[in-house]
Amino acid sequence: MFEKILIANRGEIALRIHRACKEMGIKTVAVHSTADADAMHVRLADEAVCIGPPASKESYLNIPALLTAAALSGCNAIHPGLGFLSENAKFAEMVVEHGFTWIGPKPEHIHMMGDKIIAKQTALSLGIPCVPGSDGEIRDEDHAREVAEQIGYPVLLKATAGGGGKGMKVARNADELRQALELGRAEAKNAFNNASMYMEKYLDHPRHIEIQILGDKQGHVVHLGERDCSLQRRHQKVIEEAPSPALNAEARAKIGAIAVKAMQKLGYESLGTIEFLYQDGEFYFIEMNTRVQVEHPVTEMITGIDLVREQIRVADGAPLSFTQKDIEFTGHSIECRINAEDPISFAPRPGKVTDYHAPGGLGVRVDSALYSGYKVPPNYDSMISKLIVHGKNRNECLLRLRRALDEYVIAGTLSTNIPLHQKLIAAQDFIDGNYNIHWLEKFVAAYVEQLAKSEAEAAA
Amino acid sequence: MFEKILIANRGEIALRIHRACKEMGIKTVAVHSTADADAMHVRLADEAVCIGPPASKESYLNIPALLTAAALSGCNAIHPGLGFLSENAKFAEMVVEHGFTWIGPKPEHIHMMGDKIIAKQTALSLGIPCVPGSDGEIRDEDHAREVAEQIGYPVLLKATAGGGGKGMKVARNADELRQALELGRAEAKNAFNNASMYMEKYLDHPRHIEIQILGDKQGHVVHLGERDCSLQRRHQKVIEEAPSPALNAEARAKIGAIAVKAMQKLGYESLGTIEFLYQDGEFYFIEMNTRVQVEHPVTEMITGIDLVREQIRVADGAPLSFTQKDIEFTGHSIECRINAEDPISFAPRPGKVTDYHAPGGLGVRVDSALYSGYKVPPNYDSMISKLIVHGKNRNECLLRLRRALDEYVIAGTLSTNIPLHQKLIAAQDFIDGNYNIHWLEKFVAAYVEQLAKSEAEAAA
Amino acid sequence: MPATKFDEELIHRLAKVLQDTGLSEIEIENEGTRVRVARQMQISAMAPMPMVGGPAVMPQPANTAAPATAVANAADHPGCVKSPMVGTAYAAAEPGKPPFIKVGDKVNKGQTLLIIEAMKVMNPIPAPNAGTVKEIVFKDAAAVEFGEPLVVIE
Amino acid sequence: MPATKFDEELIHRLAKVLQDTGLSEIEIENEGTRVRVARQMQISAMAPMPMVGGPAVMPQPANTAAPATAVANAADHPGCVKSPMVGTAYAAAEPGKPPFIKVGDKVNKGQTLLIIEAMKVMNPIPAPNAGTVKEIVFKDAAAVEFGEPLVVIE
Repeated sequence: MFEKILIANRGEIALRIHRACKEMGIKTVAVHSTADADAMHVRLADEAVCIGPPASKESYLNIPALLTAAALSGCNAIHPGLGFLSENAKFAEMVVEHGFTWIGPKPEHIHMMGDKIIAKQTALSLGIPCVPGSDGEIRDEDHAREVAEQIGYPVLLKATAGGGGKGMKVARNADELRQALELGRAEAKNAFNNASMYMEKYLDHPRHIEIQILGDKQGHVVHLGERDCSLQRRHQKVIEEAPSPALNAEARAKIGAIAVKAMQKLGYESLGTIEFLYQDGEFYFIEMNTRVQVEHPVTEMITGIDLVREQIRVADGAPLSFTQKDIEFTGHSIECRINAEDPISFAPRPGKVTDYHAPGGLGVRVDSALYSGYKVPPNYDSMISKLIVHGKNRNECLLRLRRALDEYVIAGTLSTNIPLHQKLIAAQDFIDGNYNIHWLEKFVAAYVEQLAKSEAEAAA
Repeated sequence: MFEKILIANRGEIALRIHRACKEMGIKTVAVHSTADADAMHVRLADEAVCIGPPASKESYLNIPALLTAAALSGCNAIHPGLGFLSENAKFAEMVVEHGFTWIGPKPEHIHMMGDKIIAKQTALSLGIPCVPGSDGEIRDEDHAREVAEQIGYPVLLKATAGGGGKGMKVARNADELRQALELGRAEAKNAFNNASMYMEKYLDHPRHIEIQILGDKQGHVVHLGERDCSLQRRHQKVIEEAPSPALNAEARAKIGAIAVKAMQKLGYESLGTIEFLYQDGEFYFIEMNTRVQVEHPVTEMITGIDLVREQIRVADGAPLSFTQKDIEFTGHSIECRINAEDPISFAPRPGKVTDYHAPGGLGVRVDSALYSGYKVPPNYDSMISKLIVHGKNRNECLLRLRRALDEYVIAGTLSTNIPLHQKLIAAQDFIDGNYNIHWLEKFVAAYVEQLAKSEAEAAA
Repeated sequence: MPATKFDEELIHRLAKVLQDTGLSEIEIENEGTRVRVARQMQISAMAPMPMVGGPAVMPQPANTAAPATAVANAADHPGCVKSPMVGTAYAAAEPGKPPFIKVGDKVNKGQTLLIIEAMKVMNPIPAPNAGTVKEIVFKDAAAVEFGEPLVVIE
Repeated sequence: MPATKFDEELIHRLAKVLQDTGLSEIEIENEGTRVRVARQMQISAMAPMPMVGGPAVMPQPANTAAPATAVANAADHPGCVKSPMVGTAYAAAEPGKPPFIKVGDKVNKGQTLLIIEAMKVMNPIPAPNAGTVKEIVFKDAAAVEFGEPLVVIE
């Protein structure tokens, strides 16, 4: 096994990786920018190297600095964590070229899944269900009608050159199709100087459900069930849970088997997550993440498997120590992402933590690099903690989560979204598990309005 | 279910009970002495009542103050926690007389198990295995010889009026018996002015193994497996684990069934723990604790069952929500009791916590009322935190425990036994699970000697 | 018990040295005599932790008889009589009867100021000293905690 | 009890030694006389948290080129040249060749002070200003972190 690993990341995920290493008897090297000299991962690591100034580009994204630090500290392997360089195929290649082990999948798989079009083609070829649509450009109205009838209404017309919602139109039935196509083309022409359109099935109330995959270098692949990450705001996940309130064991086993078969065919050999939209009992591939996810702890809580440990083991060439039938799902787990942000504007609100009290007790896990006296730097992501709770069932889990949020104190010159989480988990729809990817935006809009109103009243 | 519970305790166990209540939607009333006004259980409780000055006798042991506080705050029930009044049958009776529910067993069972002689007689009558011995006083040498041959050597001669080891003599064979009896009688005569002696089988390398019991008011009783609490110093448990490295599933099921049958016969209706010495495959009853134990979390970690929640439920008259066959044991758990004490003298060393960082991450639970800035009062027990770790197996658990202890920072004007725990869990005997109730005393003696020596060298 | 002698002058001098040098501890042993002086350093910045954050976080005394600030002021007064027990405070011997005291009354040492009921027992609370009732902090028939200010006598 | 004598001058001297050396405690015993002085280390507010407790707790910079105190002093100097990258510092262009600079040398702005190798690339580190080399902090062929003091020019 590796003797020493360089952790090419910061914050709670660097601490998470450090913990897995220490439990495996592996020494850790923390790298950090000058802004992170006091960070918990730096304090706890066996060694620490300052690699650059606060700007990520010159520190955590600085490939020569990372490789030099790894060489100088005598590391055997580099763990990229998530974000930063974790899905940079070129970095992965260079890590290997310089004689270190890359703790992640083959660079070719990172590259493949990093390109939306290649990823979808690959998914299709591997038998992973995708959103049905036109095999390319829509030629004319007749063609549009033909494809729409084939895939079923509602349909979504999208600009081939598009992005940011421009040139996107929904047609709920045949009557709406002509106008949608015309308006879409006009918008696309205006925005991109390219009127070409393609068509996909439109999902109006999907959930975001993702399947956790783990493969080794001997060709074994298992799935560790799903996570429901439908609670998103501006494409940022806010709360994740496992299992999904919307899946039963049969549906889980079915999509899991599809994912395992596909990954075996691909020869995928690390942690990975296949993200789907899920609506009316059907899964539709969105993308694949070729790294550990922020929300991996909910899977750990219900399976008892340390995913980061397994990721390190398989990177070292060890075969999986368990098979699919050894994996049991016990109870329910929910994760709240705690961000240092303004409760109304959601703008980052970093600052100094003067009083810190993390919740404890049965079924409560905190993955956070915070401590009393720590100054959250303004240079990086606003996520400062993950509160993960486990219960025998979803109801116990919810009650425990409420208790833990009520207990959590992060006081100082920063502000956090703990109050939003408290409101959110008290919402009837959330309690019922009755939500889709659009639910949180609406909830937040109402919450912010209410908050702004009461602040205005208080000020009046 | 109860609307409001008074928690008649302090420290981490008060916080533990508070957490269970909050997860059940029950309001909590904290009581506290003037020394505990800033304590975490007081901060977190829905209401708090100051019941007296620092001295326990006038606050946490002050029955009129507790009952008055419960009445004034409109509580439905009183949870006694552990220590203090938790095994005071008279208090339990008064609680009931004043119209509150007592969260514990029937007062008669508390009384019964609080008296060593009655407890043993009861255990025998219920079919619980006890240490074999003379049925009363040893009449003379011939009688001693007869009994010794019957129960087998080595035997222990004990003063009937005894205590504190006075008048206790071991005879390893027939040759030693006469002298042991004579010396014992002489010592007993001197110490207690009563030379009467009785005899028991002497266990020279037993483990301390206890069985967790839970009964309801409908006559259902289950056991939740064992805890191995053999690591003791001066009869204080230091580390506890579940399951015991010394028991297999068959032995567990056998002693569990005996305990369940006995408690059903007794009509026991709350949490309880039957403590045994265990040697050469045999169990010998020591005593029964009629309350929640400090070490209950290790059982919670391997069963996923919240024992305090269940204790409250059954006190309210709810039937057990599970049967024996629903209880599964998953993985391994170890608890370290963190005390504010001098590393050499073991004298309490309370003080102010200036820097506090509790370990987090997968499989780590901290039950503690500490926070950065908290001043540990000198008036009470020195235990300030419990670090509980869970792993898929004992080895993973040990590695995680090492990691968590290395991460735990409690700095300030106090000192803790964390360094002792770090040494202890690195000892080969502990790693091998190869220890009995005498092991820790020897280990600590060597540890203290080493420590004192290196301090002397450093000072020279 | 024989009076333990000690060199006060020495300690004063040592304390001054401690102060001047910024040391935290001095220990001297000489011919069987050992003297050690220490000074606790200010650790500052660790005032009572403001537990902002969660909603249930602020400790809420179950039974507050008067606004917190008034109570705090009264509690600091040297003539403040504090509750020796948890219970219910009564201003008069029986409902409808005149109260034991009112503000401005002169009271003698030992005179009953109020009654606190706990466990159905009526406990008269006596004036610890003679004086004038400056302030009555408790409310009639309201709950009081241990140590809660009741009456201020000057 | 005989008046305990103590050498005030000695304690002042010890205190100064303590101050100068950065020690926290000195104890002297001589012919039945023992003197021990101690100084509480800065716990001030929340500077680097004293992570006492675990063994693996103290952050250990992987590559420290010079003793921490010297480095800290150098780092505070306005004429300190700090490392712009992680790498290996070399005092000379090739092993065996004379070093680029030595203490007391006058250097021009832009003159190479040392070379830092990172990823097999030799990066000359130029003097930011003209001046005199007051101190050379880095060690030849040792690793340096980003921001680590290398040379002080006055």
